[in-house]
Amino acid sequence: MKPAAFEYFAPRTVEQAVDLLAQHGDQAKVLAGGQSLVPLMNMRLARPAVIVDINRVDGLEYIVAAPAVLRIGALTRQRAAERSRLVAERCPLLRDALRLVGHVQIRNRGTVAGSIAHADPAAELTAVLTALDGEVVARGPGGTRVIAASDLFVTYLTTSLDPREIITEVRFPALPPGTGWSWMEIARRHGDFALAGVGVVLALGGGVITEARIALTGVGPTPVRATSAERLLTGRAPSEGLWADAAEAVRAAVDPDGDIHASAEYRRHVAGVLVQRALCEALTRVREAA
Amino acid sequence: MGTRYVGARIARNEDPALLRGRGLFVDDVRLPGMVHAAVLRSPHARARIHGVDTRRARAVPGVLAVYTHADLGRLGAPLPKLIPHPSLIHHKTQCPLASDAVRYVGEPVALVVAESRYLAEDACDLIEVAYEPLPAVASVEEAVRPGSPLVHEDIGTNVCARYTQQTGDVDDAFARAPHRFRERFVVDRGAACPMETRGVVASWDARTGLLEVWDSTQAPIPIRNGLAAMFGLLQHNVRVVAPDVGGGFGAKIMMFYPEEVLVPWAAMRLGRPVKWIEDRRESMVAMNQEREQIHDAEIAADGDGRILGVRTVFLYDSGAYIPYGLIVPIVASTTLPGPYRVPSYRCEFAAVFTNKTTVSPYRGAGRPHGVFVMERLLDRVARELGLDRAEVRRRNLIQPDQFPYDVGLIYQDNAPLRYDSGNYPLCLERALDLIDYAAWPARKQAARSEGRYVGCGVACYVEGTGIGPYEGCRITVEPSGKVVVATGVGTQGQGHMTSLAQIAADALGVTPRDVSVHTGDTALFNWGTGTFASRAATVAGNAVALAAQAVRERARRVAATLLEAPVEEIELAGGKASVRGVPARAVSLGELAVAANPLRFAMPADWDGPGLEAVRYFTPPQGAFSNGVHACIVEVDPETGMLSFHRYVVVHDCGRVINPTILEGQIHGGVAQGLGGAFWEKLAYDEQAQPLSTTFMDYLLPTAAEVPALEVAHVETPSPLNPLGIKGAGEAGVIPVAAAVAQAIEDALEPFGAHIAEAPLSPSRLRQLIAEGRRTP
Amino acid sequence: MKLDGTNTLAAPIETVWTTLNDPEALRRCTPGLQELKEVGPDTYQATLTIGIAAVKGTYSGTLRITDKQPPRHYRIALEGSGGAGFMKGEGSVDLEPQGNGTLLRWSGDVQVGGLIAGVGQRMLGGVGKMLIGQFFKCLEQRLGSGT
Amino acid sequence: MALHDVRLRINGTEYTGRVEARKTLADFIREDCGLTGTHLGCEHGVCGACTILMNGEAVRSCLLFAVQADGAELMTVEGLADGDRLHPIQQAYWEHHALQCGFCTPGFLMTSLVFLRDHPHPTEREIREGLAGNLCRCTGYQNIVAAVAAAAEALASGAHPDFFPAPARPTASVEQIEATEDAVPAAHGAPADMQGDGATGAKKAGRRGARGATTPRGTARRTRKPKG
Repeated sequence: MKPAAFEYFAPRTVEQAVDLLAQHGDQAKVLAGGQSLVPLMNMRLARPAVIVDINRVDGLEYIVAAPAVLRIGALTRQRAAERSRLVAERCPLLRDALRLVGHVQIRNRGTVAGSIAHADPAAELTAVLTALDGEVVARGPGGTRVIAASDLFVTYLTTSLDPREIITEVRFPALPPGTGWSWMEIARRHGDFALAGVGVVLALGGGVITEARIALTGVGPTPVRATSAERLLTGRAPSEGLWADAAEAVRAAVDPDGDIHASAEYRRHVAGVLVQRALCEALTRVREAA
Repeated sequence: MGTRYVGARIARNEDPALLRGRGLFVDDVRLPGMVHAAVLRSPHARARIHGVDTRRARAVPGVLAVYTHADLGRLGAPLPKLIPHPSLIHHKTQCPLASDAVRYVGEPVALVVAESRYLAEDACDLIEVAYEPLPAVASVEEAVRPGSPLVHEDIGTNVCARYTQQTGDVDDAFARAPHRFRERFVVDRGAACPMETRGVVASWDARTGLLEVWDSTQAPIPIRNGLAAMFGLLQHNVRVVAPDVGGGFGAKIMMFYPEEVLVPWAAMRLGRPVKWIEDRRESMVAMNQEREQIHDAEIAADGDGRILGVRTVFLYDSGAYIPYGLIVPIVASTTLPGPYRVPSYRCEFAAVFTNKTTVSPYRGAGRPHGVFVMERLLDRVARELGLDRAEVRRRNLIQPDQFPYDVGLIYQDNAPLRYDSGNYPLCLERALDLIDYAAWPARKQAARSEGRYVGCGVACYVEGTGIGPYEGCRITVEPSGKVVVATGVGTQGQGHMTSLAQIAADALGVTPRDVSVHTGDTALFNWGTGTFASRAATVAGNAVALAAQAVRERARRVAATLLEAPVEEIELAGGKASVRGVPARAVSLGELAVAANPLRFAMPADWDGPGLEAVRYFTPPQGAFSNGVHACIVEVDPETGMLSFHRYVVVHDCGRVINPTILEGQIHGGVAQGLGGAFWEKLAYDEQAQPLSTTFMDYLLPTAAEVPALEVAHVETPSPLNPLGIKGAGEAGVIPVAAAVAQAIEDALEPFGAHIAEAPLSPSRLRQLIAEGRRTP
Repeated sequence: MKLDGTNTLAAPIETVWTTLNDPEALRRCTPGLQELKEVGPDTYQATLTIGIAAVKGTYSGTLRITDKQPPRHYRIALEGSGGAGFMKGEGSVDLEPQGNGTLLRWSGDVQVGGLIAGVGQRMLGGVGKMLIGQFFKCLEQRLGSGT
Repeated sequence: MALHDVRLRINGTEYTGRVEARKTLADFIREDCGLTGTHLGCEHGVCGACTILMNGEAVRSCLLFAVQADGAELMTVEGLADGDRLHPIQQAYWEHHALQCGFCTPGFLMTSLVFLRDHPHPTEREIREGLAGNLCRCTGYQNIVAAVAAAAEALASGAHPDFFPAPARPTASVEQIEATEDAVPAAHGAPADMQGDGATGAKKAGRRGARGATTPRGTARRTRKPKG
């Protein structure tokens, strides 16, 4: 199980990286943490002719707390973000999801941006970005552009990034004080890809829900934003019954695939269960904050 | 002879090197000029081969050779039939490289040898094989259906053997029985997955005519003998070494895996040392698998839940070939009655070919199936008759005064199935106490009132261990006073370097640290069969005891002369021989070794050879039967089908215990594998027999986060069959796990009426069973 | 692996039928198609580069159209193999008029084998569906969508 | 394909080699540096047998290319013991029978090392989840968990900072951004117990490694750096 040969470049700047990608087009793959790409290469399922290793690019490893948003550089390791006090304070949903990404050895190497660019249908961080309406900053031959999460994920392992573009930064909107959140997922084993997972953000005012954000992973080709459930929740007073209705709305909205680990029906069912439980936990956090 | 080390918790002799990364596993063997092999394997479960074009592969710089079946000559013939059986009519084995057909995904088609493994894999990509894909047989039930595709066309059937064992008048018992319950049980495929995959390094010296092979095998001596025969070499000129072996669990004993022949052959052809290391993806299709059986089983019982009869008809999936014969289904058949009095019993099986990886024993080797069927049937009896599950077992257990107990069947060693010793009721009661079974109904209710679904499972088993034919060893005391023990068994982590040392140390009055145990090197000991069927410690252990006893007697005789005292007064202790009551009159074991090997002078008339050395063999009259009880408490989340284990208790009796720490380690590992087989590990194949779980992302070995804390207690009922009174324990841990877990889950889900008759389960499957239960709490 | 779906096309059944039998249309709409040679009546030699993201493979094989019942039905059989494994599929396409458009029902049974099957099972079904979906989406665009 | 120069330190000893870009770090360590204590169990990043420390953090060496480690400070199982003295974690593994076949053991030891550095007083649950990235097929984990718990005790009581390598330190780029006050370098977000004394830790790891290193049978050039 050894990778096929490839040409290797380790650019020092984003510009060099983008130039290399422009030269080699879809013959090239960007190597960041490599925790998803290298297994595919070892199995020879992926045989990129060119590897552009961005790990030596300067200035991409940072976590910056801007007023309403966390800006995370493309080379910031998942482990660093998981340990970051800024992330814990301003985006605890991201912190909680990070803890379930693979295992420590994976997170020590894997990057936040890389996980999002890889767009695995069962990944955690893609759903977090979707729940929060986050953005990625991409640099390409045409310059820099900002892509909203809702425009980013196209299908299995596929984003709207051009093969000649790289993500330089991921932006996670910070949770306003008093907001409740919850990340919940079901996996066969600790650290496995989720059979289904859900991120929830909840805000209350005057006894009713003023904001509800729900995004799911593992139940379709891309992370799924449960807008119907969000609409159903907004403006209503929290209750077990309401959570159950939200769960039903989610089950109606998702169209998961079955595989050897779980049937489609199972994924649809637990998606609802997780939403219910996540809403519950989020509400508790709202009340604790108050 | 006062025991000091046997029975003690001794830290292992083998550990310091392994802890420092100084072990020598096959992949660590590096020889001058060594080249690397890769195997091209069939992507088809069933196909005809119309040709193999290796030209482009051979053109790759750094590629030394690309071999196909055509290159093999007489070596291309089907590999040896390991264990024949009169009922095995079609004993099919595979060729080292496929000739005109492939019969499972992963079957070797070509061997590439190159300067690096990277290059060898590059070349594999360039080999063009003209396959004609054919419909494949993916399941045993499909295989026996009329008109099913045939795995081996020439025999006109997929059934290679039918075998029936019976005791008592079963049909009469069922005819008269007041209660009869029938069920279908399915146990699916699993893989042993030792953390070290298979591997072979071979080196041929044309001048000395010496073939050296490092092989990650459980049976180095039979491999040596087979290679000598195939290559027409003296056994003396073939050295097979099983160095540090990273786990085996049965899957590393096949005799022969194709690569065990191909790699030495290539080394001889090329005159360069060749290394082949199986990668994990290969391992998931090319290392033998096990477990797939489908039982149609029925139990007859009286009103008190006493067993009147049991009968089962089952299909055994042998995979594409059946080199290992009928061992697994015979073990399943003979393990089924377990610790219970079963007055009448019939077990009938058909061994069936499918287009899947070949099956040979994996830890448990059919025992988990037998126990799963029997324990599930007893649970059914309890449920239907409204009896307590433990009570039903209690009423049927063989009593301590009934040993030796003749089950009335023939075991895998062709000897009558006769339990030598045991105390089954004691083990059951111990387990029930440990799990606090008396308080269980109350605790179950308490949990239920909190809306939690918790269940308890209790399962019993008997494990046949320590079978023949024999093992032996040579013990030598060196002038340094160090003791060298050489034996023919292999070791894969079971701690033989320590447990065998403990046995020798007691006899020779030294410490286990003074005893250096050597296993798995045919240059160091010439005779033996291997490590399998929980036999190494029992059979080799007793050989060590006999040899140590002989060395001890010789040492005392030599000491008697040196110390001018009668032999009866010579004691061995602390590495010295001394005269009883006169510790000052002593001589060290090392000095005795020197004295026993003089350079001059005539030897006395009763001289029986130089040095302090003895070779002894031990052959057991039959297998020794261990037994035990597992009990667990499991919580099920009925909404998600996820499990959490609250407790897992094992009470185990394998006779006299050599080293409790090592024994417990064996049990822990077995239980973890059992839990995998109960809930996580499933080798999935699609309807065309394509394997779907060929990575550790899809084949789910439990991690430390899944496996619960395990509590182990021992009962010691010595075996009358050997001097040490010991029995085997290697497989015990895995055997009843699926049965105990199924029972606990069914207990937890009782309000839903979910019924469990299969292993492994999964969260998704549990949700389905809850739905099928069609009850709402 | 069983897959099926329906598409509504804004063209009369005859037009849809001719498009479905037009090599040019197949050439344009088959995802990743590198080459399509007609080697006999209703028999094509095809080379496709398909896959997702880094997991792309080139497969070459044959595509056969059988059981033609113009303008309502045909069966399609394809067989291909490449480095990452092989695929073998059989499917049927059924057309029926719907208003002034056409309802297209497709169903197929695809077997995927080799490396890709053993390693990629988690996404295989979904991706297969997706690729076939792309094919008919493309037809919709050529013929104008019925919705 | 072009060859690339790789120069790195393992257990305090410098190794240099020329490799194809596709050569994994695990193969470089085993074949070129001759340090065969690092094992390959799956080569797709699940089993953890190849776990080593790269710049003080546990990584899977089968998921890195050797070229990526150019200039890095690595630690492998061979660097754990101090001459004849086993590391307290190795000692605990021995005393608690935390290994059977020993194949997965090096990976578990390296994972345990950073785990205990980052969690000096772990609960059983924390230990089990902290080790979940390593697979063992022999022990059922029971005695590994016990050994790690015992090692935690031993290390806590003895308080041996030099038994731990330094954790990854913020890179220059991070430090630059540190200057702007709303920016905080990643590693600084970690709670106090996740920090380590970088400088001394690194030196000590180096010294210990250099003493503990076995003679490599590898092809890579090996030059002992003067201690500093």
